[in-house]
Amino acid sequence: MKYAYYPGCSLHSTGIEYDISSKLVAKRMGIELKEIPDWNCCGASAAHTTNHMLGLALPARNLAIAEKEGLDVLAPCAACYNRMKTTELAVKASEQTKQKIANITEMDYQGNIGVKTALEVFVKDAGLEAVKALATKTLGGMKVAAYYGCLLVRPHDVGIDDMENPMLMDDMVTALGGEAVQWPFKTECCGASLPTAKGKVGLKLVYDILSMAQSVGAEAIVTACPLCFVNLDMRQSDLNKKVSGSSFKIPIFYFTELMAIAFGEKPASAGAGKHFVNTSEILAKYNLK
Amino acid sequence: MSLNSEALPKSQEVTAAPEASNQPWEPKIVGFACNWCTYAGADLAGLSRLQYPPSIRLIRVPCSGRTNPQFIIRAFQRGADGVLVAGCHPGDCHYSTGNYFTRRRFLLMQRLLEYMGIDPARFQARWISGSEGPKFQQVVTQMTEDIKALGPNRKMRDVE
Amino acid sequence: MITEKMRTAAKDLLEKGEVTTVIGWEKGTFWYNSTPVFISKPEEVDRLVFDEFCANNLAKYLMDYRNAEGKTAVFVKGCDARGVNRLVQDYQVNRDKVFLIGIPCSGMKEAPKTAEKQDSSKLPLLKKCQECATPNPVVYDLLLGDPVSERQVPDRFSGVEAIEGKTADEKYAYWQSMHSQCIRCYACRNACPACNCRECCFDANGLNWLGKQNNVQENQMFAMTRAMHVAGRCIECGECERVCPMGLPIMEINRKILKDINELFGPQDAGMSLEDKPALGQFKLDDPEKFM
Amino acid sequence: MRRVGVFVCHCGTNINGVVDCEKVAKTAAGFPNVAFATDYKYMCTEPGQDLIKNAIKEHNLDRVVVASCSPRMHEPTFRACIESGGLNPYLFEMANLREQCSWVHANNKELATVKAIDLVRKAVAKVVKNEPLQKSRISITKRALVIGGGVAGIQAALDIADAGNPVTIVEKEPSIGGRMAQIDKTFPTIDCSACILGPKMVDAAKHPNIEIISYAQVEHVDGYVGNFEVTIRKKARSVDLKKCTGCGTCQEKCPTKVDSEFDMKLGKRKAIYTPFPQAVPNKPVIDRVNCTKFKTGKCGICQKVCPVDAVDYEQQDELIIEKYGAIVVATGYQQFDHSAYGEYGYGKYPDVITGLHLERLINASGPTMGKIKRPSDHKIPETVAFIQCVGSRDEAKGHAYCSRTCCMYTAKHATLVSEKIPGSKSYVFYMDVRTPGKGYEEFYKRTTDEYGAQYIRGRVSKIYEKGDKLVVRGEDSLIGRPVEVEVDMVVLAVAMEPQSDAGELARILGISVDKDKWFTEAHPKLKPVETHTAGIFLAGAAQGPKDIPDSVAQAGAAASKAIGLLSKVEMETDAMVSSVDESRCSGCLICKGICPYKAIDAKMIQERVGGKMVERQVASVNKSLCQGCGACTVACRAGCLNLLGFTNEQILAEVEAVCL
Repeated sequence: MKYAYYPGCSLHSTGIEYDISSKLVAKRMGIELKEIPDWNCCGASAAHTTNHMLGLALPARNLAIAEKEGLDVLAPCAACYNRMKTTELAVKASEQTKQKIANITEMDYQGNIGVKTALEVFVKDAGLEAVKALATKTLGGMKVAAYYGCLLVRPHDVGIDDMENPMLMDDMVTALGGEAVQWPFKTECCGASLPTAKGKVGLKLVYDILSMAQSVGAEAIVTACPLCFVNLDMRQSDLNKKVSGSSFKIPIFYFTELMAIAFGEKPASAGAGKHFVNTSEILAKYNLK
Repeated sequence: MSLNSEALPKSQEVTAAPEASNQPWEPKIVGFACNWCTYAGADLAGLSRLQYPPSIRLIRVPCSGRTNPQFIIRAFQRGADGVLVAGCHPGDCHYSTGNYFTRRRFLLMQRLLEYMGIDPARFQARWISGSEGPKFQQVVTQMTEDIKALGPNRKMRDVE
Repeated sequence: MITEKMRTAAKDLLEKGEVTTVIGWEKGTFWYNSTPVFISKPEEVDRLVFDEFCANNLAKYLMDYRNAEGKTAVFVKGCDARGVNRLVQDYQVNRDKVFLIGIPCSGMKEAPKTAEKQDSSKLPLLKKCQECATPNPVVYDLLLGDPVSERQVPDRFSGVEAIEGKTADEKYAYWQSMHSQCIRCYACRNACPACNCRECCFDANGLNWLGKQNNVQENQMFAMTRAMHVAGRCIECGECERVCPMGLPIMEINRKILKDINELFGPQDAGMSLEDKPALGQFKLDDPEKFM
Repeated sequence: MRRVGVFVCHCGTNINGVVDCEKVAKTAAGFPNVAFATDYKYMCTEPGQDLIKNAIKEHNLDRVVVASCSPRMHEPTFRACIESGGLNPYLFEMANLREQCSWVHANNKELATVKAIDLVRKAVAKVVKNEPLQKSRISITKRALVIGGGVAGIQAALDIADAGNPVTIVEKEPSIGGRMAQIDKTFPTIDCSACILGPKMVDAAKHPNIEIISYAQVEHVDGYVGNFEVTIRKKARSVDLKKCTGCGTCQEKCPTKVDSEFDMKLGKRKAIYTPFPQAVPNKPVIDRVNCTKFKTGKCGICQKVCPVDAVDYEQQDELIIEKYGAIVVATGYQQFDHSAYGEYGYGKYPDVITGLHLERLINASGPTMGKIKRPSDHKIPETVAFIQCVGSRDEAKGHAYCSRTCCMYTAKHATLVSEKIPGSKSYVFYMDVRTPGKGYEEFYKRTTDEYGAQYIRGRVSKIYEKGDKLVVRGEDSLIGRPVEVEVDMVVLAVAMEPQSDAGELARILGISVDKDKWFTEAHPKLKPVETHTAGIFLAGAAQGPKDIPDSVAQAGAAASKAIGLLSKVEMETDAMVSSVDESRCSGCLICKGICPYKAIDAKMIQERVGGKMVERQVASVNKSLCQGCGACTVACRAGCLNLLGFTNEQILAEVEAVCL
């Protein structure tokens, strides 16, 4: 199996761990990834809020390039996926829109290929059996809270899992021998860019999620979105300073990291060494060194 | 033949007075109107004194679904310049489903007549409700105009 | 050899007394025609043949045996089988009283111009067979021989489209020239499995559906009315056209309506199964709306 | 040769002002079959009508044409006139010279006159083909069937029975009472439901004219208005109603406990049970699915303890076939299943309940003896959130329509909660508060002002469990801010929706359902309790969401329609109906499928063929069901179906006449 790989900005920077681990998992699963040549910004958050057509045109260009190769796109980043999927559906839905976009990008994306996100390819499509089969280590009952955020499940036709109670990552965790704790905040807002722009509001959102995770006894949180990851991982120390009585130390993982590690990769080489919140402790606890 | 038509004086003869000759040619349109909607609509047009060309002769049927395609062919044979079938709007049929059959039947009939070389303007089907006096007026006026433009119908006629 | 199988099957049925009559084909006056035959004695089964001249749709003969004692067996090609379905749907034939012996059919041949014997394989297929989409019986109790592969048939609506392309006056002139030839022998009606009324409205007196005189207008009236009457019920066996002594393109009218039905109300193939209702015997709330 | 009389009316100047009536009459006199023609100022007046009557005698006319106004106006008048003149009223036609000629062609007198003459010729041509018609009469079975024993069914049954007609109530459940029996108190008066329904149930049970068949269903309906033949399946009750005294010992002793449907599974019942203490009939049934005796063959305690040995494990379903003149459909509604709402926990949170659940929790004879305890831990909730429009006004997850009752019962619930739980707090999330009804708005006001229920305008986007609390998060759209409230229990005002088997019943009865599967009334405004099938009427929520007052009112209306029908010994049917020429009918029955009234059916006739008698199928029209639309006549290729009064011959004659 072969996909056109679209890392987007995050996976080449703040989300590098996601990039590394995704590639490892793909390799283990025998999935070939070919990075889209000369890819451009997916337009997430900025583009579609400024101009609707721009929001469609940017992803369309990337899809057009992939279409030349005749490959479906794999976009691990939830935001990239969401934008690209939106574009794919828009093009498939209306000949008119398709034309408009083509006129802007001067490349015609026909909608013959589509986009998938890592969670879809590695878990939904591959199937839990395949995941189990590849695992050489078990998570040994690690209590993990699966956190999906918004972009993977909303809006309805773009989402890849149940809007209110998604289970894909939970099932993956269970399949790898972890304990997926059930909690109500799977799809809460992580604050997106607000922690930077509007500290009070943004941090509160992060705080709510972390403390809910804590209250249900989660030892770690697993996510599938670089932005969620950054907010949950990077803001903990910040919160501990600002909010009296809070002392968060919850390791955050990309689901691909846990998969890679369970498949036998060294945590370090899977990217687990690059987190703000130290991961070695918990990994040690479940001897996943 | 039937109802030994020869015996009947023709309206032309009746109006054979000299002034009749300079009357412009008025097409003859046979209309089949359902009793509950279109016939009522036509009555309403009258009550509201809405004027339209004296071209149409309405034949009252309980439901547009009572109109047999053979009636239409017969009308053309006997010299009608146009035929209108009109009934309640879909969903309003007094007999709940009659006009749905009308719709199917005359969608086919319309296309068949066209296929046989009859100008589509000469056969029309319309939904005209009991409250649509103005629509009745407008339909008849329009149809009369269209048919005037085409001139008298010679196709399928067996009279004269 | 199908003919052999036919005879054994017929003999068997008659001897066992499962049926009282077998309807099939026998050799006609000339080598190039095979005509319907009705056999009730086992010793007569050798009259039965199946060759490339068994064009007659036998379905309709079943109507003559509605009140017969016991079952009637009939040999059915694809078109005959659809004919039987038509008659059963119209309650003209009781399925339990007929025994259908299916014969896959690779098409029947035109009669040659001259009477002397010649290689029949050289003869062209009948028009109705060239256009046939159901060479294999769609219903049978016993099947003789192996199903023939579906033939690649020319677009059955091409003829209709050709006429649709004409201007109104050209169309009218065309049909005038056709219908002026009609002698109103009603052969088309009599051969048609969909024309199964007890008394045709054109024969009923007093009703005056149709003038008795034979002029082009009345012929038109007849043609259009019959077309509307078989609308959505025509099984496309093409018998009407085949039996027309004047060679009128009757199927071009039936197919026109069929084409419109497909376009307007969705695909319909009458006689393929007993389930499908005729297009004019039903409606959908969301049928196309052109009359507003 | 007929002897037709033509009478041209001036209608003052209405017609004569434009149409040359005298000329019309003169010309008409020359038409074949016309024996007499005249014109007169006002044909509809006394002298005008006398003129017609006299002319009939003088010229011994056998047909009459009046050329005046629209037949929709005066056809009945003139039919009566010629009838008193000694002719069959159907030997009459009208030419519409006013509405469809003089009034619309005022500017062209000449052609108006030409048209008038055509119209008269048309009428003459038709009337010549008219035949005398007789109205037929059908007898009426003086008995009504009420399907559904809820408050609507009970009310309808009582009204019909009080009018002196025998009534049968068929109820699916073991007892009548329906939804209202589950409800604790009723808005806007807060009087106890049982106290007003109970007596009605007893009245119904005691009424000499009412027979209650509970634990039964209508299986098949034949026949037509006045003469329905209904097959009722009495499900095997396993208890002999004649012997059983309803002492209840069996229920006490039965070892098997099952979730009680009546208590919304909040409480238990036995395997042999009556749904609730006041049940009517107050005699138990055995739930064979859960009964140990039926599952394992062992047990049989109830039989042992029954003092009158009424318990009968061998009992079979029983089919009753009865004749009825009228049928009232009062099958009510069912609750929308809110598991469609993921944001409310897919129906998985035990303390997120529906209105009916709360009714049972409040009800003194309910599973909690009237103490409001939340299902999960039987803790008494101090804070309760109500969410309205769950499944209503929501096309994405539920129904497009408004369920009409929820605003009021939610207000009632909020009131009752604050009465029953001192110091409790209620939040109501709503889209709009709709209170159209006597005293409804006032009631709602009391709920907010006196009982302090806090109404928050906005949808709830999420409910989640936090410890033993439920967090309800929504938006207050009036201040445009998100709101979160922590509560102990959430009550959803779920939509009312048609019974899941409504479509099936509609098929059995031959009535129709709308896009939401509610039974369709014959006319949304003018025939709200009738159906398209004569003799079948609708009552209560089966026709659409209704509260108790509306259901009772509609039940009364349906009853009065039924009574009106049953009050006649026989009823007259229209003379202008379809008729079959059996000698020509080939029995293809394409007409059957087209008739909207199921008036056409197959019939076998005998005939002589080749010396022996054979049976042949033909179509036959039920004159009492036929409404005379004529759709069948067009479907009939052979033209052997004909619509009396609008026969093929008549219409063809009209076509001929106007085309000249």
